[in-house]
Amino acid sequence: MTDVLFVLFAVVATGGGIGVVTGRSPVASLLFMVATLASLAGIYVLFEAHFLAAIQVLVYAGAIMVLFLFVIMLLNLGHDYRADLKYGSWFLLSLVVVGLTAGVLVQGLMGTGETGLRAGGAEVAAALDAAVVEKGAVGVIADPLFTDYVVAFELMGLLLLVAIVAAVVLAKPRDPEAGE
Amino acid sequence: MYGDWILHALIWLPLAGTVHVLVSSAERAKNVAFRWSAFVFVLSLGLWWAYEPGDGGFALESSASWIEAWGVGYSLGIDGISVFMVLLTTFTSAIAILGSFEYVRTRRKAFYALMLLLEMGVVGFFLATDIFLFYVFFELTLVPMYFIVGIWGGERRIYAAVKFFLYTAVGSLLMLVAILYVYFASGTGSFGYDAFVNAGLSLREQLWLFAAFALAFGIKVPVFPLHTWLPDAHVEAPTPGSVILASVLLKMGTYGFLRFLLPFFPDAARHPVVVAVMLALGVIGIIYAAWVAAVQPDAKKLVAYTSVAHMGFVVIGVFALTLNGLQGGMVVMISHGISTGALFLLLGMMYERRHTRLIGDFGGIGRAAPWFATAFVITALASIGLPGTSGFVGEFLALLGTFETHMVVAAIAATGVIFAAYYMLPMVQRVLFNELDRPENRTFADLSRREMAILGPLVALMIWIGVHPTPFLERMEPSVQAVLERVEDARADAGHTLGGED
Amino acid sequence: MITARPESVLAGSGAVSPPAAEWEPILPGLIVLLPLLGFVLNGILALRSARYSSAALREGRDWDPFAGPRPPATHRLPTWIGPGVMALAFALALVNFLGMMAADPHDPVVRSYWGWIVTGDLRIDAAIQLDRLSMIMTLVVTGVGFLIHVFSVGYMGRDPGYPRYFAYLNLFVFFMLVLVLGSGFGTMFVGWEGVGLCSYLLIGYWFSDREKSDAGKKAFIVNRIGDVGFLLAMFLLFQGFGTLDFVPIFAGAEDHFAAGGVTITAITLLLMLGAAGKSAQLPLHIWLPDAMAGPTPVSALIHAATMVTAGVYMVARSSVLYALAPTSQAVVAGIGVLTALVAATIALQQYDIKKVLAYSTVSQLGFMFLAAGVGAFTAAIFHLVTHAFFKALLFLGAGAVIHAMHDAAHHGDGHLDEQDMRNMGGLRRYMPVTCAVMWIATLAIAGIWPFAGFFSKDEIIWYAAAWAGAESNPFGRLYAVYWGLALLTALITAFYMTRLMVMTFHGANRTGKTASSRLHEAPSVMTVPLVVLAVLSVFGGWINVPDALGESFAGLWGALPMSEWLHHWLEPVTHTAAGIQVAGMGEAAHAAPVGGGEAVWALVSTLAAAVMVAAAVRFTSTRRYVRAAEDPGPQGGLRRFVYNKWYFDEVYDAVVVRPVVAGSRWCWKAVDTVVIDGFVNFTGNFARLAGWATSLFQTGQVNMYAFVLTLGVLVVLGATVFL
Amino acid sequence: MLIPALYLSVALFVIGTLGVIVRRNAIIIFLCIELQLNAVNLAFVALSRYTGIEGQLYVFFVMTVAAAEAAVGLAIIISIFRHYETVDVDKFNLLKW
Amino acid sequence: MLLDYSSSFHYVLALLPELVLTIWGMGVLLAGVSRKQGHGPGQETGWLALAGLALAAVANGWLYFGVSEDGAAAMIAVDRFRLFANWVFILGAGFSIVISLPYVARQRLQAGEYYSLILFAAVGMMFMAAARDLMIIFLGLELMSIGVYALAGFNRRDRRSAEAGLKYFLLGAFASGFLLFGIALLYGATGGTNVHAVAASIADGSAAGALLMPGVALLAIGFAFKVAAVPFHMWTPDVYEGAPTPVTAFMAAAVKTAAFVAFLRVFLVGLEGLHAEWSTILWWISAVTMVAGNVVALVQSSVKRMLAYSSIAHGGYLLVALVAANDTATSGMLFYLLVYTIMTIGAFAVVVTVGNQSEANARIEDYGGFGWRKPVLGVFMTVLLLSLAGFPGTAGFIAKYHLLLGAAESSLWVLAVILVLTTVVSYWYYLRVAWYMWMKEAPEGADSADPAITPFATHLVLVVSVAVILLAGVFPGAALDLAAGSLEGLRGLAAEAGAAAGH
Repeated sequence: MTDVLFVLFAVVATGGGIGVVTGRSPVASLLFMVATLASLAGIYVLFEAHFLAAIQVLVYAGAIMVLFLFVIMLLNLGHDYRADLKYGSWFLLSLVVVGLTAGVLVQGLMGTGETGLRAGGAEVAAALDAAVVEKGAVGVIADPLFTDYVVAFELMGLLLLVAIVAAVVLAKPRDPEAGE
Repeated sequence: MYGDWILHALIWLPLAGTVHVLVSSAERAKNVAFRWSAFVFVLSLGLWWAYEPGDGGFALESSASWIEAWGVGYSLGIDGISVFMVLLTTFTSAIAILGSFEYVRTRRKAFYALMLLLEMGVVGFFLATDIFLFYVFFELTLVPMYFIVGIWGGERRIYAAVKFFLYTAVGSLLMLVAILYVYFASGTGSFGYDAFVNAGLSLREQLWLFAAFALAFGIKVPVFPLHTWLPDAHVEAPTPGSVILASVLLKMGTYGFLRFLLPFFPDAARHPVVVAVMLALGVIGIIYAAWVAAVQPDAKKLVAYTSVAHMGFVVIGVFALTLNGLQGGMVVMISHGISTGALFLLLGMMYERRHTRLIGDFGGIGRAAPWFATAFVITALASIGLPGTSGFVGEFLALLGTFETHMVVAAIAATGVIFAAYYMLPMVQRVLFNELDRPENRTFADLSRREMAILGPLVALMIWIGVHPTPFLERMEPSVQAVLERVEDARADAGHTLGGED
Repeated sequence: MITARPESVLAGSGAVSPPAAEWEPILPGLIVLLPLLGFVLNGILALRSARYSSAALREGRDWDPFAGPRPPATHRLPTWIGPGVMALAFALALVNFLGMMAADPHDPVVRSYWGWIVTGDLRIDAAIQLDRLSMIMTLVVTGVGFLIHVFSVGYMGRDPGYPRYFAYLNLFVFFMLVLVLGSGFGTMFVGWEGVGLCSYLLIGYWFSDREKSDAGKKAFIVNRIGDVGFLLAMFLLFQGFGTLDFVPIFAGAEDHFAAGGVTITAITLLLMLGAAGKSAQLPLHIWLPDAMAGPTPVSALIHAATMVTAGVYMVARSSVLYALAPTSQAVVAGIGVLTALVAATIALQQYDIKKVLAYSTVSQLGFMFLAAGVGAFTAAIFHLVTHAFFKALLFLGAGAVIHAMHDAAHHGDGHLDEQDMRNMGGLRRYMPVTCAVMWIATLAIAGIWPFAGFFSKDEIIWYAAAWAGAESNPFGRLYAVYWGLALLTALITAFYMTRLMVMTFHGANRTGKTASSRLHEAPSVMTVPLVVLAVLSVFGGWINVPDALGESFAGLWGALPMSEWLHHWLEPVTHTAAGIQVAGMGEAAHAAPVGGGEAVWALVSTLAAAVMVAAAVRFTSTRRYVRAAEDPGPQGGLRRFVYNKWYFDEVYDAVVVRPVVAGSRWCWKAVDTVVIDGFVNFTGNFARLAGWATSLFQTGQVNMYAFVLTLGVLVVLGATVFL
Repeated sequence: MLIPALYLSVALFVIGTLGVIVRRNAIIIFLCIELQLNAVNLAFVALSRYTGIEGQLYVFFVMTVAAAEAAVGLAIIISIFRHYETVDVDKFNLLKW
Repeated sequence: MLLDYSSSFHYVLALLPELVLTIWGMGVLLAGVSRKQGHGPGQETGWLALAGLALAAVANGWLYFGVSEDGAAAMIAVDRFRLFANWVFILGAGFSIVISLPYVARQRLQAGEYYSLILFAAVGMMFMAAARDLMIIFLGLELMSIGVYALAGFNRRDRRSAEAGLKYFLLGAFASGFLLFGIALLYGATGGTNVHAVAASIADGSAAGALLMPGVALLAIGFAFKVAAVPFHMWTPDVYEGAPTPVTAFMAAAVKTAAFVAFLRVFLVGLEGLHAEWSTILWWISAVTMVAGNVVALVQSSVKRMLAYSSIAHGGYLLVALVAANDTATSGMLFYLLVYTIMTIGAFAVVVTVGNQSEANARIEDYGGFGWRKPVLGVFMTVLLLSLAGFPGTAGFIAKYHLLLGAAESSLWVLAVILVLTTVVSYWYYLRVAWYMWMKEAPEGADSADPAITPFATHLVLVVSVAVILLAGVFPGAALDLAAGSLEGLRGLAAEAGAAAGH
């Protein structure tokens, strides 16, 4: 069952990815992207990462993609767009290079098999499941987030602050009065 | 009385002079600079007596730690080889500064500051007994020269300056890598001279390192075919720049041969192939440069090529690996410094008067300016090695020394004596002799008092060394002998292959 | 080849003779220094006067030092300084010579002043060596030199560069004395190159004339070719002996070198190269005729009497070395005789009076080398001395003629080559003294008994015959040819000299009407030296009348004094060489050739020479000469060939000069500019080209950048995964 | 399931890469970059089953970073759009060579 | 004192410089936005930011000299390596702010945001230097990057600035995807992201081979992008050229330093066991970077762009130290980064001044005769260029020499030769500026009367940087010792720390 679902989600995700790259309009690409994000959320569920799946849908597919859509609309690209995919030899060349890169990566990961991974994978998974049962899907993430990785957490806060400042500075219209 | 302080003073006083020049007015700059350089020269004269030949080792040595982490020391010392180079430097610097009073009329402060800076670098180079220190000074001389050529030079000054700079830099940077190799091979963690001498390198290592060092010094000398920067630099450089370049900077290369190349890599230095190559390059330099010089329409370029020929004599003298050859090389270095320096000064005077350097624009100057002509002829004769002038003693000894070990090479090189006449006399003729057919040459002013004061000591030195070179020879002999023994000792225990071959 | 010297030779030599009496030379260094002093003083005057003239030049006027009633001090003092120092030097030399004669020392006296080049095992002292040979040379140099200085006072008296002239001349004498008095090859070389320098300066004395300064340059460069030989010979000697001093080298030569060995042959041949350069022997003779561009007294002093004989002196000095190298001797003799013949033939067709004399000089020098080549070193020196007398006389006489012609030409109509004999003729009427003394010199050079040349030249030919006859001489037949050629040359000599005399002094005057009125005899300051030299040309030969002739008519049955005086005088110098030769070839080397008595030979040669003189008089005086301007020059292949000096200059130009110049240009334009600098610039340009090409990827397009980045990822990943 | 998830991750990653190379629209390029980040997230999630909870934690971080980047990136795009009235990156080539 | 994290206050202490700067940055931001725009040049905001940097420097100094940590496996390192790097960042940021003062005023940029972004970016750099955890490094890198993206596009009136911002952003985000993927793979392979844990895992062989090497490669690529190594450098020239010049200086100096510091810690501590594998790749990247950077710089006509390529080349030199991977090379890298920061910003200070606090006069022709018009500035620029070229007598030489020494110690002779030969190439373009300044005449139409106003602040930077460069060039001993001493704790404790992290 999970395997079937995985394959399904994988196909949708991949198709969505291809759709993002090849979509004629920005909006189309965006919608393909949403599809991918959603199917990834599904895969997260399959990996017992329920909280992440929820965040994925809420934050990613919800908030970030909407932001994209908002900008697309703001810049009036929803209709007034030109096909911008570079076909022709450039596309082929890129495809070859990217394909080779993928090939090399896959070749590198090929040896991974179950034995190629670190020992004790199963125990880790079991421990994870136990922790989820014990602390809940949120708690299991929250626990390290606010203990070991509290610095990272604070850093994220700062990151968002900087992003806001930057966005405000850059996106603010020019103010002729201030001599801009 | 003369302690090691003198060496420090010789390096740092020009720097003080630089500062003084920079803070004085443009009008006074030349006098300030000249006084400083003259003071340094007078001070350095004491070395003539202060240096006792003894066993040929370093005298007046002093050493202080500089960069402790790397074993770099601020070590100075002087021996029979460097004492003359230092004297030549301080002397020609003072002369060149005096000789630029008329030539340099713009941006005088900067010019004289750079001249003094250059003097500091060169003196430091000759006095350093720490390899790192030596390298720093070696490179340091490039910058002032670059600006002197580039700012006060002729039409193609920038091309010449950059060519000079890059050419030299290629060699010196590769040498830097070689220095590092020896540093690690020696295992002493020191950049001291002795550590490098006793690095215990295998023959194979020595050959590579020799190549790197020889390239750096060979460019500086310059050895054929690394010489093409020289004519350009000389032609474009202002007179004082040419003088310093010819008199002193070229000597840094041959001095490097004697001071570093031979003692560091004795096995390589006497390797037959190496010797053959170096001798061949020296001989080609002598004849080739003489030929090329002979057909130059530009007097300065002509003299520039003669430098290559002269330095060829030094090269064969050094790589003959005989006492006479090395001594001869040393004398040629000194003599070339004096006579070619004087030639450049004379050409500069010609240029100041006529604003041309083309030989064809002159003719019959001998009638218009007899003192000038006299000085010119004497200098030219010293340059082509007429007995009784400094040039002969050097070339004779170099050829003799070469002949002792390499007859054929010496025989071929000796034809350079003919070609010297072949390039020099036509120039003398076309400049000084022939008909005074151009009206502008009729008003060619004769030497002024200042110019006589410049040329007088030079001419006197040419003749002094030519007539009585013994005081020079006996002072340099022990040190030269020491270099030679170092090479020969290595021959004695050629079996050793210390050091990592990895 | 030579194992032991015959006792007979040893017995007579100084090797076992009791040590000669001590002899202290009187201020020998001063002999050398006096001319130097003269040079310095005259030099200062010259520079002072040149200041005036150049100042005048700048102001656009001519400065004539003789415009006023009295020339300025700069032009008066040299008259006294120049000849003055020479007179003092000559006097000092004479005093020393007489002292030497009285003491009759066997060994040379060496005076060392300071160590010149002292390093390692090399020691060259600034030292002079006084011995019998160098004293003879010193006398000739200072004596003839003094006379020529005096002559110059008249000849150059109105030249603006008068002080400079004397400065050079004094300097020349200084170097010449260093050359002859130097105690070793090193010191000799100083003089050797020094005289070359003075020759250069004096040939190009009128340096404003391009041809003249060209000639000086040519002389210097050709001389330098020889000097290289000298240098290399010195190096070989130093390698053999560890010294360059004469005394140890000549004492040790026999022990050091096997006779006929490669090294000694090389040394002597290289020395001969040097001598050929200096003494204008084939193939380096080409500079001497051009050297006539200098003032005529210079030609007399440098290019006839002294400097050009330095090569002969050097060979004679090195007699020991040459004796050890028979091959070299054969070469020396061959070069000598060939030079003599070639130069003599050329002299036959020249019209320039100085050119004739120049070729005559070359020819006579050839005779001297022939003498050295046949082991007759004494004869070489003998001929050197007599030649100095009569050739100096000839040149000075020619100078007097030119002097007169010069004045005439100034007043004549149109251009007049004052040295061309076709413009002369009949000058005997105007300058009888000159004519007379020149005839004496002509007879001397032609070898007419009892003039000086007869004895010296005869001795050379005689020795050549002796060597040709020596059975154990490996080159016997060759020497026979030499002998024949020498005889022929002697006859030609008589012919062309007579031709010169006839064309110049006899027949009709061709100078032109207005001009000829200005012809005049030279002033006494010029004629007196001529007369003195004429006397020497007559009697100079008597210092070495062969013993064999002493009893015959040629020696006036013993009336001529000093029988074989020179021979005996030089014996200590030459006996070692003689010993070696005798050991090698037997007494035959010095025996009478072809069995005949010397007296007969003398008679025959005198008669032959006299016949040639007569023939020449007959041929030339009957021929009608036209003035140079109207003369098309000689016709006919052989004549033209000879007239054009066997085309030596042209051949050298084509074979040596042009290729070297072309090679130089090629080196510059092709090798230096294109190959080496091309490579250098190419490196720089290539780097920039590479930079430009690389920067083409920098299109400014994000896609491109991302693509390149991905490409990099591919490469790095690939490298990691697969390597 | 880990291994297929990794392959899927690689696939999505290179698709994103391709998109960056072949699209001119800055927004879509950025979208492709987001796709890449999601590919990495997938890898993290998958690997977390074998290595521990940190993997999921990292996904959380990456999402935040993506959000921050989205804010800044879109602001930059807006900013440049004001100059060029387009988001075609090929038009932005004042700076080159 | 000893940080043993027994009290949570120790965490605060360990992050003291970062905290100071963060809080100060917010303060600067508030100060900036609370004042009305268009009123005054806003320089005091800049000075305020500088004060914060000074405070952070002091805090950093206290940590450097007065504090040590217990064990060395914590997520945030309190070792001298980090603290030395912090100083470099503070210096870089401080210098950049000083040369920004007149620029920001003249260009009427929003001072509060501008300076606070610099401070925040500096905080990000500090985290990169401090982090022993790959994730923290990533977050620090993003913090820095986002700040710098914004700074690059900060001048909204300038298309070029916007273009630079966009390119930097797109490519930076693209590259951080690779970095992140690398982290993920490494995480999968070793089970951890702490560099010591990674090292321990590699050392005891428990790391999964198949994931490991692609992870390392991608990680290397990610860092290579940030240090602008060829072929991941493509963004550099464009961004450097387009960004406001003080920002360019900041990027060239501090951003590069941060990337190198993190690069070094990850590869030399975490992946030390794989040195044999990755050194080959870095060897080639280093060689190609040195060659391409220098060669392309030859043909640039804009000084700013030339300096961009030169910074690429310098990145190549620094990579040599990474390949050499010995203590000499590592301390050499620290020293080099310090010197490089000073001289680069100094050079850009002159560029700003010549450009009259704008983006004008960036062509090399504009420098014609500049030296004679402004001799002091000309001499400063000459010294800085010589230092950049690595000429004896300047700190640049000592630094380059130090790298060579490190390379030689590891017998990287070919790389050393490439380094020196490309240095020769670099002479040409550095000297070209010098020759325009001193050997050419001013370009046509240039205002020769008073070409450039040099504000006091810029002078300050120049005097300080030139003085430091000359001093460190002649008497480098103290600085060298400092750099060498700063390695303490980087690797010396690595072994035991790895063991500690393993449990």
